[in-house]
Amino acid sequence: MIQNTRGANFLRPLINAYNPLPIHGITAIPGKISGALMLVNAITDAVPLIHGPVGCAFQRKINPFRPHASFYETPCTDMRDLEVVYGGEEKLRQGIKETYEKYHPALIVVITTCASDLIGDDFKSVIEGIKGDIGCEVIYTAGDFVGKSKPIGYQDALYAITDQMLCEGLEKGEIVKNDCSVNIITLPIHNAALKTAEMASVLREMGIKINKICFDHTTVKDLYALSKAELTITDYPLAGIRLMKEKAGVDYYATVGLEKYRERKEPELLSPYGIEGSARVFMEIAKRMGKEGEAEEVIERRKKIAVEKVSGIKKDLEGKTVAYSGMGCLHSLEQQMLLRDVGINPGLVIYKTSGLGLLLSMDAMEEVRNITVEWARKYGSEPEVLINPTTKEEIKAMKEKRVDLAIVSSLNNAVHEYHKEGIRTFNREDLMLHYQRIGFECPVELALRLREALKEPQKRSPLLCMLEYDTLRVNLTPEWAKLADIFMSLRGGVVGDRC
Amino acid sequence: MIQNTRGANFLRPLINAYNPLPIHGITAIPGKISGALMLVNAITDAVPLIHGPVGCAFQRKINPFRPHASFYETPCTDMRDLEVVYGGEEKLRQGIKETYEKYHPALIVVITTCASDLIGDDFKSVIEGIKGDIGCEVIYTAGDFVGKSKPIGYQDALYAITDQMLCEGLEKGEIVKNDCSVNIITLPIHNAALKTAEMASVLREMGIKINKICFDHTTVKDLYALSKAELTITDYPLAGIRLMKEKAGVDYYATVGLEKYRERKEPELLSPYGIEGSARVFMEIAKRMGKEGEAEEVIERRKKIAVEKVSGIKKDLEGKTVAYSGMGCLHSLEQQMLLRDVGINPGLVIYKTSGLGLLLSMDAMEEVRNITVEWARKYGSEPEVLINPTTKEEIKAMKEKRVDLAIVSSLNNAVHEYHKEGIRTFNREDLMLHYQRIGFECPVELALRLREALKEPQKRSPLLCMLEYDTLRVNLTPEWAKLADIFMSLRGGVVGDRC
Amino acid sequence: MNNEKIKEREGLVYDPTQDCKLVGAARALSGVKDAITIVHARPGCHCGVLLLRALGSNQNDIRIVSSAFRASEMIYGAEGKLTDAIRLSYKHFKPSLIAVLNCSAPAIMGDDVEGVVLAMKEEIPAEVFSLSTGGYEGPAWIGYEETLAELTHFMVESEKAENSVNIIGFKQDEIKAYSDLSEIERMLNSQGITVNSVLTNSNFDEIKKAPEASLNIVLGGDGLESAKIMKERFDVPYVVTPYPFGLNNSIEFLKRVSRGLNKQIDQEFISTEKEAIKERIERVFLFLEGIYDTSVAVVGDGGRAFDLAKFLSDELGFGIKVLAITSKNYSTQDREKEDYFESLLIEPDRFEMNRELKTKGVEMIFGSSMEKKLAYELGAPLVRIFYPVLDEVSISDSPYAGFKGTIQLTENIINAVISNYAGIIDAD
Amino acid sequence: MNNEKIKEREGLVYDPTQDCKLVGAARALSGVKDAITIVHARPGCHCGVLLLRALGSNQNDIRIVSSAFRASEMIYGAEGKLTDAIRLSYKHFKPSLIAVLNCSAPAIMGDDVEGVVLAMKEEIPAEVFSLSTGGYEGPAWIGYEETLAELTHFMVESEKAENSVNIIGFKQDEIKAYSDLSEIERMLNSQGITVNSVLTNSNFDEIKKAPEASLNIVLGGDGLESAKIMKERFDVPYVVTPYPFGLNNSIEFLKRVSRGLNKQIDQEFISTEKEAIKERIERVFLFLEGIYDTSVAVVGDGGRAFDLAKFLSDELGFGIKVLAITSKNYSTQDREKEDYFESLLIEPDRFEMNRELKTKGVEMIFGSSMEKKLAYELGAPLVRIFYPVLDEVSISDSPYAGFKGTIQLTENIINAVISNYAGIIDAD
Repeated sequence: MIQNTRGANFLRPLINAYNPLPIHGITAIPGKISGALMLVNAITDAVPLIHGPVGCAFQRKINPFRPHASFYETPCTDMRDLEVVYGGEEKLRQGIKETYEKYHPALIVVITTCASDLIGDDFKSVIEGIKGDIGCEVIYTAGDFVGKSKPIGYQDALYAITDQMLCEGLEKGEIVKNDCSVNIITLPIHNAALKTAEMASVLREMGIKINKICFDHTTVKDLYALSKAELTITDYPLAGIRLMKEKAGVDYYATVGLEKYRERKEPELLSPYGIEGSARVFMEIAKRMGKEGEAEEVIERRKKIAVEKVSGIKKDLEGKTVAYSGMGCLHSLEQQMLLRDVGINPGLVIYKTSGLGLLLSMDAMEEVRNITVEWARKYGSEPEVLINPTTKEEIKAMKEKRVDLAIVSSLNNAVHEYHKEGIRTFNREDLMLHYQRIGFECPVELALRLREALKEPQKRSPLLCMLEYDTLRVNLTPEWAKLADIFMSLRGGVVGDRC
Repeated sequence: MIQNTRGANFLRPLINAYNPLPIHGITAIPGKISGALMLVNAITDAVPLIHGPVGCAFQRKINPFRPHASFYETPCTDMRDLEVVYGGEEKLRQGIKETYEKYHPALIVVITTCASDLIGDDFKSVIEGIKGDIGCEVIYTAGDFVGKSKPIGYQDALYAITDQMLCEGLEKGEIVKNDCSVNIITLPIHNAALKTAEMASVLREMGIKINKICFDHTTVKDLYALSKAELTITDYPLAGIRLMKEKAGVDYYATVGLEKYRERKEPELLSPYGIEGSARVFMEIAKRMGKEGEAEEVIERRKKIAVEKVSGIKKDLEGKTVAYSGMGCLHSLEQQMLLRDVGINPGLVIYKTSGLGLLLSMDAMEEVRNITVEWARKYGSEPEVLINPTTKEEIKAMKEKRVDLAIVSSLNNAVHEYHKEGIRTFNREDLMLHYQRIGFECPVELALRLREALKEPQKRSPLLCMLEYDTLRVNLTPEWAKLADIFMSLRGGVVGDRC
Repeated sequence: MNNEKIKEREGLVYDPTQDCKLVGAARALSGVKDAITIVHARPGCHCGVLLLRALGSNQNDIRIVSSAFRASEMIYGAEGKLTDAIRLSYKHFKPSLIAVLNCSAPAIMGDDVEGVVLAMKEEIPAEVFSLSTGGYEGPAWIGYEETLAELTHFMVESEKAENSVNIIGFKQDEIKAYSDLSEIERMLNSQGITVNSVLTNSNFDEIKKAPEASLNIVLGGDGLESAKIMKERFDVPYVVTPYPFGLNNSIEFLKRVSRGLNKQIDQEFISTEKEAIKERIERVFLFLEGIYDTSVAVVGDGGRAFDLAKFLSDELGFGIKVLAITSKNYSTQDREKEDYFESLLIEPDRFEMNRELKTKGVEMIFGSSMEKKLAYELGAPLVRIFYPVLDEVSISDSPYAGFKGTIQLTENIINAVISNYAGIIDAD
Repeated sequence: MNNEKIKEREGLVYDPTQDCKLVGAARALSGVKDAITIVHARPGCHCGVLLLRALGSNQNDIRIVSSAFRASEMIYGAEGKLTDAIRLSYKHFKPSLIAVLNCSAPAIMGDDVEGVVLAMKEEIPAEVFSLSTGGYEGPAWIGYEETLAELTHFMVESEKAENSVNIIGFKQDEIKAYSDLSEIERMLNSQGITVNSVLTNSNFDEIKKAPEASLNIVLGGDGLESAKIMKERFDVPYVVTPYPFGLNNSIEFLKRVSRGLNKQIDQEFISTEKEAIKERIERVFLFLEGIYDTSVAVVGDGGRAFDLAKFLSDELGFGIKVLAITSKNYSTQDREKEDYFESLLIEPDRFEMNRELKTKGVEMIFGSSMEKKLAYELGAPLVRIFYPVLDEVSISDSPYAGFKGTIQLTENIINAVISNYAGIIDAD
């Protein structure tokens, strides 16, 4: 029933194919070069120049954030023994010049490496020295601007852009503001254009202009124009965005109010999704822009349409018993969308702390758990809660509760085992990756997809059930579980890069 | 050295992959439906409606003229026993209506089949009856308008368009002429747009407007506009084009002067290619359009550039001994381009009458042969001529003559056997299919390609040499040779569809 | 499966997903290795069948001859041409069997094909028969069934060999035909079962001796008619088996055959094969987890498509949004009530089918070459499984059927997703 | 081949077509089936190697561990982390060998890796060694050669077994690695030759016993260094063979091995295989005729790409417009004078290589996943043959090497041409 746009149907399975890869803080951490390349790659007329040995350029072609979309252009300075001993500044200087002559970009982003960092090359002075001689902007990212903020290279590169390019111009006081306009900035892995279309449309209807959406075919010219906006809307207040406020006076609004939540402990602040969450977010943006009046009408009208649509679908979901897994991650959807908007009836909530452990402390997890149960109660359900059950225990509980649909994650739950036992599932991971976004249309789509999932034919004997899996991390084979254990031990509990 | 346009590199191997298929008068003849579909398919907003049983629609999806490019839309009236007994007119009437409602085309071309022809359905009256009720043009093609002109369905469908659509409008005297303009019409299999680009540019420079080029993203509207031109340029005077002269006063000019040749026996008339051939053709067109004055300068200038370019390349070809196979077919290139323009030195000319036999009578073949030898003498060579040699004999002769390059056809000569013996080849078939066209650029390209062929690495042991081939038809295995023999015997020497 | 999910063709105009009787008959005959097929028709029919064969199967084993008559002969009859065609076919090929397929034009013209056949039987030392294959007389699968039924007329009663089977419904012009047959034979041999003759992939003589088998295996229900006749006339029982796509269908195939022969199944062989499959899918388990739940359409003939869809749903965890049966067989109606698909189209019009696929959000298509444009428009990979495949060849030992086929299918499906240019387009 | 056709890199800036030492070493080690590789480096290096392995080969056999040190440890040294990594690796995997790859950061920092290794050797009952694999220390192929050379240190002198060979230069993370090895073994077995150990696709113990073989086969020249050491130290002679792509290379492979063993070659086996190839290509001979003379580029490592290019030119009749050797080996220089290619690039910069391919009118690319974008821009099919292949998997028995591989390659190449969407785009 859900129509896809022409010619894009391959993308979901393609992205999904690489999704189970257990890296990103489970068995490995992508280095800073990858993060920086992700950003450079999202700027259509920028070229990276990796200041380091060939490996730092060749291996980094594989994009750990989107392994299906490699970085095909990764020129480097081909650092050798000689430079390690005598320094690589001259090679970098020559390299920048040559890069400009070869690629004719509007921006060269020099990405430094362990090797160039350790030998102490002075990137800044090399760049300042050569900038005037070539016809494009040059900046550098060394991974040390933003501390531990993840994904480190991305954060750092964005900071470098703000710091070395945008703020440069600002000092000259040349900004002509684009009145009553906002930027929308999200990670390039989040399909910016697709996922912000409704937000942009709502804001426009309120009389708020969209200055720039990043990153979506973004050019260097677009980057310069970022400082013309009054406000930047972003999911998380990245260091570069904070700097933009500081230096260029472009304030920001974070849709996921982690900072405020830490003060006020109101769980709603963590969820900008669903009908109410979106309404709150849109209204807060409107207030910041002085458009409350216009906003009220727009939000009410759009809300009404969404509520009507959802209630049309709700009928088919009534009386169905649902199990869901606690999200742990901040993209949490259950409270706003599943319970309030779609009105599902959770009979069972499952927590897997092995996954959560990566992301939140035990305290924070307990907090999230309490929130979850509280919410369910508020909407009239009294779900059983399972903490770290084995797959067998999950299935037993689901069968006892006569669960019609298990809303779980293909990365944390052994969905093929459920299927073998005749339990239908809805993959939270898929929703999060491809569809979840702020706006009123998303809950409608969720309701539709849930209804479809209830009707889906059973999958009886998945080949994947032939394999052995780790009992705790049910998506990992014993081999990978060992790698994960070793990694965890060595890192002593890292904060993952996924969220 | 030769640059291809971006994104089109797959096309040559793809088209070539299907080229050795020995149909088209060798073991089979494509029926009229295929020819008609080829034309309908070339009109972007037209839809065919096959009036016949499912097989006439399903099998015809395979395009015998371009097997790599199927006809994906072939709706039919699904004729059954009932219609064979009681007639299919009502079903056709309903079918036309439904086709319009489903596809919303600008034109429906009803293609009749053996079954509907034999049961005597009155297509004409059905169409006239329903035309007013639907919002598009409807015509029919029954294969009986144009006699035996090949490819029959194509000829017939073009005739039907002229007769039933164009001339309809004409009677109302509504044509506003596009002054001093021409149409260029070639078969859709000949890559019209690609191959007529230079011609169009030369004519424009002479002050002659291009009214329409067919078929190249041609719409029904474009078809109506055909009658606005003063002259139609075409390779062969198709029946539909002759009709356009008769009824709409759009005269035509055939670049391959077969009619004139039959009168005057001047071999040049058969070759519109090469520098002189193209110059003659352009001048003749200019005369017809009253643009001789402008033409002279344009032609001279363009000729000069071409001659200069070719002579730059000629140096590398000098002193090289070449063998070539007699063309037989009317696309003949040796006289104009190989001898005169590029100045190659033929040591050996090979004739394969098994291939020629399909196309020309024995007399005509002898004629062609004489022309060939005469031409070679004229340009200072005294080639040995081999008639129907075995591959062994060919190779022996080539080695004796120390042939540097054999310009032969991959369809008539066992090129892989030559390669095994260390003889380099240039594939005439490839030139004809992909590059040969009227204009001054083609001889330059030919010279470049010949020079490249001389430098090409040797191919030492083609897997194809493992197979058995017929001794006469060296491109056919014994199995196919038998099919060809049977077909020839039954048809008693057909005229092929290739030319 | 409730009936609202089954959709039949709506309109009169039919952009067909199936072919006519002629092609069904010609396909069956092409598997009689020493037979010549004469297409008695105007050029188009012959050209179509020849193209299907030359592009879709062994390019050096065509054996299709046209009677090649001209328009002028449509008035006075083309019997003379047919006579010549039979004579010439015999002269050049020395076949054991010459089959004349009498198409629309001569059928309507009223050519006395039977008369020609009778006369020629006298003249040449080969069997000759004719079949009525006018395009308006029915679809391809009927032509196929009738041809196999016709072949039973040449069969001779004989002693039964123990644990010997015939395979019926095998089509040697399917994309993986040869390797599928090898794998099926390997599976049967593992159970101590030998293959007697294959309808059709045998010499005419072998087909005549088909009644020596103690069981007929009807693959996916294709050729059921001939199995019934052989049961009646030669007392050869039959089992209808799934086409063995995937692990479960392969096991089910062996089970039904064993049951039909009253044999114990060799479980050890199955365990070994399962272990082999496990070992291979382990190597790609992350990708397999990743593509789980892909929304797909299966567009193919009834003798194959149900079984493939079942494999995709049950074993790979795909969502079968649309199952389109382009061509029925006598088992199709029974299978309509199965439940691993969301929507079932029976012999759909291509226009309607395309619309259905487009609205269902299909991300991958399992079909024939005829679905290529649709796949392109949807931006969905096309895995070519069903006849006709005209733009892919298979000459290696890489079956889709059986235990080995499970591995090969899985590999091809993963590759269809991950090895296209989509990532680049996305990154742009 | 005149030298004007060989092009070396022009500029300083290098968009590399080859990887660094670390990856060469890790690749060699991944074929020691019971070894653990520890990447002693900052997270990026480990993540890169892990991704290459997880996307490019057996997804359930990774065995790569990071020492996972933090930025803060770059100041005080990461020896403690390395010690922990070795301990944990032993605890979880119980490997026979732990190899520490010491990368750029700790190398520049001056970590005492040797000291850690010595201490750990005392502590755990497995072999431990370290290799210097700083990215600036050299390219991947040097890392590969050094690792194989290092492995020879563990080998033990022993009696030679007759007609027993080692295979050197086999890389089990190439796209068709497992089926290629099966085919190579089948070919050797046909001549009465058995495979002793494979460098690298053997247990550590088997590698130790490598000197039992009476001949080393150096595939495509990869691992030549270790073969030379083994000749010197264990008196095992060696032959450098082509990587057996195609019929001629397969025969040449067998010839050289036989000669190396002073054996007569079994011609009957070769005749049978030739006949099998002939029978298969007959089925697609029209397509083979059609794609003859396609203009292609071959972009791959020196140990494979020369031999593939030779097959494509000599046997399929393709025009090798560009042969780009992305990574050399010790045999590369000798092969530069061969003559089946029009232009030869040695370890080119990707930017310059792309430009070269674009001007040469290349219609098909034989390369790695890294050529995907270029292929897309050219509108040319990409056949993935060379490492790394990250967007195609192979779990079926379908080698590219050997006699069977000749058939499989031919099939894949024909399909690369005919089964893309080009026809539709053309028809538009």
